[in-house]
Amino acid sequence: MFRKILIANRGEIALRILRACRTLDVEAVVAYSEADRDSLPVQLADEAICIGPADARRSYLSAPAVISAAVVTGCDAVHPGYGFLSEDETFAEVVRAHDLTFIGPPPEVLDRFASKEGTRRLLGGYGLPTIPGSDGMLRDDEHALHEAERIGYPVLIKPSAGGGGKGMRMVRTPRELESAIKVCRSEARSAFGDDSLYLEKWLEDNRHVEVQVAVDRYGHGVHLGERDCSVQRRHQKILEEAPAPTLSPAARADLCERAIRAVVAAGYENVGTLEFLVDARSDFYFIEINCRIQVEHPVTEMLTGIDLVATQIRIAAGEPLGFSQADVQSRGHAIELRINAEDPANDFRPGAGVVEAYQAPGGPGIRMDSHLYPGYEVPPYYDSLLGKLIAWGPDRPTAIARGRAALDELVVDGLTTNVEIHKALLASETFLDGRMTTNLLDRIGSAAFLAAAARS
Amino acid sequence: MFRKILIANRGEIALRILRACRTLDVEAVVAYSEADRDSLPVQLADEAICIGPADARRSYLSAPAVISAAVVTGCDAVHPGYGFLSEDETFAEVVRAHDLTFIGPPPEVLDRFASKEGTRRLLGGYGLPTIPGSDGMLRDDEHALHEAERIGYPVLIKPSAGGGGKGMRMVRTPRELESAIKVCRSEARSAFGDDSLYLEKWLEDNRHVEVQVAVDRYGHGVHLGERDCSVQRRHQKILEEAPAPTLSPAARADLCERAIRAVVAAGYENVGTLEFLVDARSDFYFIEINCRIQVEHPVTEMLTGIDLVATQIRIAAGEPLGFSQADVQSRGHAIELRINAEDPANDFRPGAGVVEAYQAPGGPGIRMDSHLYPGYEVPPYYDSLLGKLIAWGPDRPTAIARGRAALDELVVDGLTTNVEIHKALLASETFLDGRMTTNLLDRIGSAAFLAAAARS
Amino acid sequence: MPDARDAAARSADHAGIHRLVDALVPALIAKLGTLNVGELEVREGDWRIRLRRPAGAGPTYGRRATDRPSRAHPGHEQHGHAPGAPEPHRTVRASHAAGTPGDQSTNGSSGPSLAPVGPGRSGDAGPDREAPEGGALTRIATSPAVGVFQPGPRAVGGTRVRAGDPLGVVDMLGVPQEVVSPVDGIVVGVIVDAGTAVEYGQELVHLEIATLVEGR
Amino acid sequence: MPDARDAAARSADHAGIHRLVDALVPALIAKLGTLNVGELEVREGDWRIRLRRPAGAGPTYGRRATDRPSRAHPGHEQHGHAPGAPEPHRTVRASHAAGTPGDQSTNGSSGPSLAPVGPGRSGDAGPDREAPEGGALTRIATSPAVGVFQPGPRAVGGTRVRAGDPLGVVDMLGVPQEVVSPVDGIVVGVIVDAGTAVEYGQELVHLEIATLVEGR
Repeated sequence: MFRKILIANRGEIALRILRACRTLDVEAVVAYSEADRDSLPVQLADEAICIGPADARRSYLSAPAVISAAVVTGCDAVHPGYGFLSEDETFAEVVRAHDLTFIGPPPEVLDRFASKEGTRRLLGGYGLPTIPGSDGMLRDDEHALHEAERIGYPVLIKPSAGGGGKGMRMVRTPRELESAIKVCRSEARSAFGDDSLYLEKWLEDNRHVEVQVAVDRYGHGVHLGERDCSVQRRHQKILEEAPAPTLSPAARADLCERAIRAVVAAGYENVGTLEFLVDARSDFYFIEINCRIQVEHPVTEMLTGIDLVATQIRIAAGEPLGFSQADVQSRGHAIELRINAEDPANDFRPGAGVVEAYQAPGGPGIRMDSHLYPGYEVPPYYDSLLGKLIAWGPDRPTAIARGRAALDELVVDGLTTNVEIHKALLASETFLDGRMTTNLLDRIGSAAFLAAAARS
Repeated sequence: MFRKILIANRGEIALRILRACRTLDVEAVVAYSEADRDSLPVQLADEAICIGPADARRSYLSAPAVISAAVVTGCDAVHPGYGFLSEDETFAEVVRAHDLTFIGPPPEVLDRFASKEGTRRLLGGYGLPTIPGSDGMLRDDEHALHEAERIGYPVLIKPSAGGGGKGMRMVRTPRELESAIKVCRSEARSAFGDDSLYLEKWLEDNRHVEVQVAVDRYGHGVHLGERDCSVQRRHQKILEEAPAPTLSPAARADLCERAIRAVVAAGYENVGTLEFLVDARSDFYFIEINCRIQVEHPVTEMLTGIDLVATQIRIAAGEPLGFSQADVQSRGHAIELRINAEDPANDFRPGAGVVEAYQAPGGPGIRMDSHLYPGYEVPPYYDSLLGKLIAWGPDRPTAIARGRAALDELVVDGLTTNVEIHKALLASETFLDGRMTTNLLDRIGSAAFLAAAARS
Repeated sequence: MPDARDAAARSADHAGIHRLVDALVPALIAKLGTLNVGELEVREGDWRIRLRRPAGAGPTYGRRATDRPSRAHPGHEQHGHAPGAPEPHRTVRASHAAGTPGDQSTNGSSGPSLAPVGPGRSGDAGPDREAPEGGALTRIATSPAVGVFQPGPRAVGGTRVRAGDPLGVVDMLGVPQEVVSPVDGIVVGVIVDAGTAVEYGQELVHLEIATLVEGR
Repeated sequence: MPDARDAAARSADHAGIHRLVDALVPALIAKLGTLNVGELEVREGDWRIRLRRPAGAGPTYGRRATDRPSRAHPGHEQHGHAPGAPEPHRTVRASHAAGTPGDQSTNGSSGPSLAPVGPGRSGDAGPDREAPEGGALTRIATSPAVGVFQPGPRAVGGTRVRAGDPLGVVDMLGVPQEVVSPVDGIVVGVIVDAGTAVEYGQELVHLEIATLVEGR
């Protein structure tokens, strides 16, 4: 095990890593920016070191600052948390060059999974379905019609040179395809100077389901079940839960088992998350892998009782996993609500300011991972996550009822938070029925969703 | 299910009951004394009603005040919590006379289990071992020697008329018995005017182990495992854990199964706890039953995932238990630390005052049941319990490590607490080895125990 | 454990509160009202002083009990009574509010409030219902029990009563608990309707103190 | 997200702090120092004022960061350096402390402290190391990076330097980061020994401002 770990992150995840270090009886140094001098992780740490100014590019995102801090404080490992430098394989390499261990996959593993497209091909080769598409670029109309037929309508016409949804068109019939393809070609030519097009299957009303895995250095891997993260606002997860409410036990087992088999075969190491889109027929398509701890990891911890951050650290230290798939027993249902400093009345504009009063909710099945304390000033420089309220129950209705009660208990005075949208979600029939899809909130509009909740 | 419950208690248990009501979607009214006007349960309640002055005899212990409050607020049930009126069968009867339900065993069940001696005979008849004693009063020396031989040395000579340990003597051999019996007789004669003596088996270095049970109105009962509450200071529990660290799985199963069989056969109803003394050979002796929720119930909730307060309410409402023994699956290990406003440096004298700062610990496996908040003034009129820190882990060492980390995180400024003794306990070899017995702290002396911990 | 504070200390506190409100606070507020600063904190010896401009709707957690909406007593909600905590020093606050100079706030807040939060604040119901020496003209008869209030024949505006005179009863499970006048005085009016559920300590009857009435 | 406060607002804050310390607070403390009360709170319009006598060793949670024991840098502990947070407005506090009248406390506390906790307090490192206009005589050169400090040839007491002159380097993973003088002045002394691990912003070299030196 490591002797001393540098925590190169902030907020609730820095606190979470600190707690894992304490449990493992490993010393921890919290690296902080000037804006985080008064933060809870800095206060609770045995040791803390200022690595730069508020600007993350000169502190949390500065590899030299972070590594220098680790060196001068005598650390032998660096935990990057999530975001910031957590998936930067160059950083991981420099960490290793300084005889420190990067807590996450080793640099060569990060490198192997660095490209999304490459990872899809790699894991596709080990049996994970990916979103079906045309066999290369569309040569002509006949080729397009043939490929569309093979993939199955509706399909999405995508320009090869495009990005960010530009020049894309969804079509539902061969006739629509024939007419749209001409428009797309001319649009692509004028926009990108390249009229190459290809097809991809259009997934309507999909869900975001991800599988948590943990693989040790010796190729021994387990999955820790899935999480449904379909409640999103502009592609940002705001509520996650497990088990996924719409998957049958058989579909769930199939998904998780195929995921762990593929990543072990592909040589993954450490904890990681495989993200999938799941359609209404429970068909799933691999999208990408996150080679780090995720914001929503507590959902899985509540179900399995396994400490994922400690597991991550132990694997990075070269320890064997120490448990098998049969030891991973999932119990009950858990929901995580991300509490953000956002104003639902103003298009969820992020805010900052002083926490006038703070009281965490409690009781059976409630866990609040937050770095808030009364008098803490939330700086405006970083993301708006104030904490995560996790509610566990023996079944989904109990978890929801506890989450609802906990939201009523939570006090965060002085800041505007998104608590309102969580209250609306936990009262919405769509959510209660488990029918949330990734685009639902944006399609209705979050404001309209809140207004509807207020009326009922 | 009830429509509206009056919570006739205060502090953390009032909050705990309020949370259960919220989860069950039942309205709750918090009854409070004037000293608790600013308390957290009062603040969080939808509704609260002042029932009397600070003096508990005129508020929390006043059956008319409590019942009148329930009547005028339109409640249909009263939850007494623990302490105060919770085991008062007269109160339970008056509650019923006003068409309200007492949340606990029905009055006639309370009545049946009201006498300790009667309960021992009752449950002894259903197969629970009780502490062996002489067959009635000792007629003469020969009878005494014969009975002592039968019970097995060491034995305790007890005066029939005594109480509180007065006039008792422990003897280890027949010779000691013969000489002590004369002294005891003369002492008893002069102290109580009655020289009747009897014998009871002396249990050296015993542990306090209790079994949690839940029995519905239809005679369907389950046990929820045991708790070891051997860490005591002057007969007050200060730390509880489960599973009991010294019982083998077979001994544990035997204890729990015999406990549930006996109480079901004896007609018990609702949640309850059977207390046992367990000796070094894992022989156990039934002492008494607690017909209410206990302070340490969260230990069991952490292991089983079952909400004991909600279960208590549902049983009182006439619902069937809804789960069987096979559904009660225990996972991992849990430890509860009672955080009291006591001064370890001054013979644990209870204190009161304003909470200058309060921060609850958090992270995986940590639950803090407390009614504290920053600025809260702990009144001097009631017990000194400020909250309960519960640490769960997949195994005992992890639970202990998390408990240790959580104690370091806990902030209660403005009051002197007993946190020190918990830190000493979680670092003591005796505790780590699971060798605590009920008299250990008092035998060493809590001050000496703390001093020894400080030295190491 | 008895309340460690004696009457002298308490009276010194009250004197201090009045001096503070009358002399110092208005000046301080007037001077600082124009500054654009969120919060200041100053320490000096035994004292810590913090000035804070509320961020939004104003604080906060510690005051929720008194802000509780009138959801109590649904069985009696026709009376619209909420057994919320009576706010301490209501009379003091009201009388000083009018005379406070330099109030340049234009928001719709409920005006200045004064709430001592020092030792001895809880479990000390007496002073909460009494005006300070020489301060207010009125006293309140409060409920001796939780139950249903029935005013007596003397609980009518203009009736002259002596300290200890019955003003009505609170019926607690069929047992009447007498509501008595705390002073020699004149009944101003009944605060709570007959038949209303009341909590312990609730304000029931409004009285004017006789000596002050005489002195007019 | 940019800091929403402009320079004018910040300067108004500073002016307000000075006025408060000079004129109002001493009077308030003098008047209240004799009262036996734990805490008072007053609200008026936009302002909330709280006076509190510390219960024991004094507060508390929010100040722990600066109280952190010197456990940092075990690899360099021979230097006994703790990279604790420099206390804001240290100079302001010190200069006003001497002149504060009416300090009648007799306890051994560290004297009055002033810590504005309004908006703009974090992420605004500049003012923390600068004395207010016309206030102090000295300035501090701080570390531009986390690494190991090596003073340069000019970092010797008595050396005259100009703003921007190098005073040494902080070695960050082999890359030297220059420590420069923030003012025209004279080096008073080096605060941190050569070879010591330092954090970003740490105080390294003490200087006297030239204009003030000249003016003597």
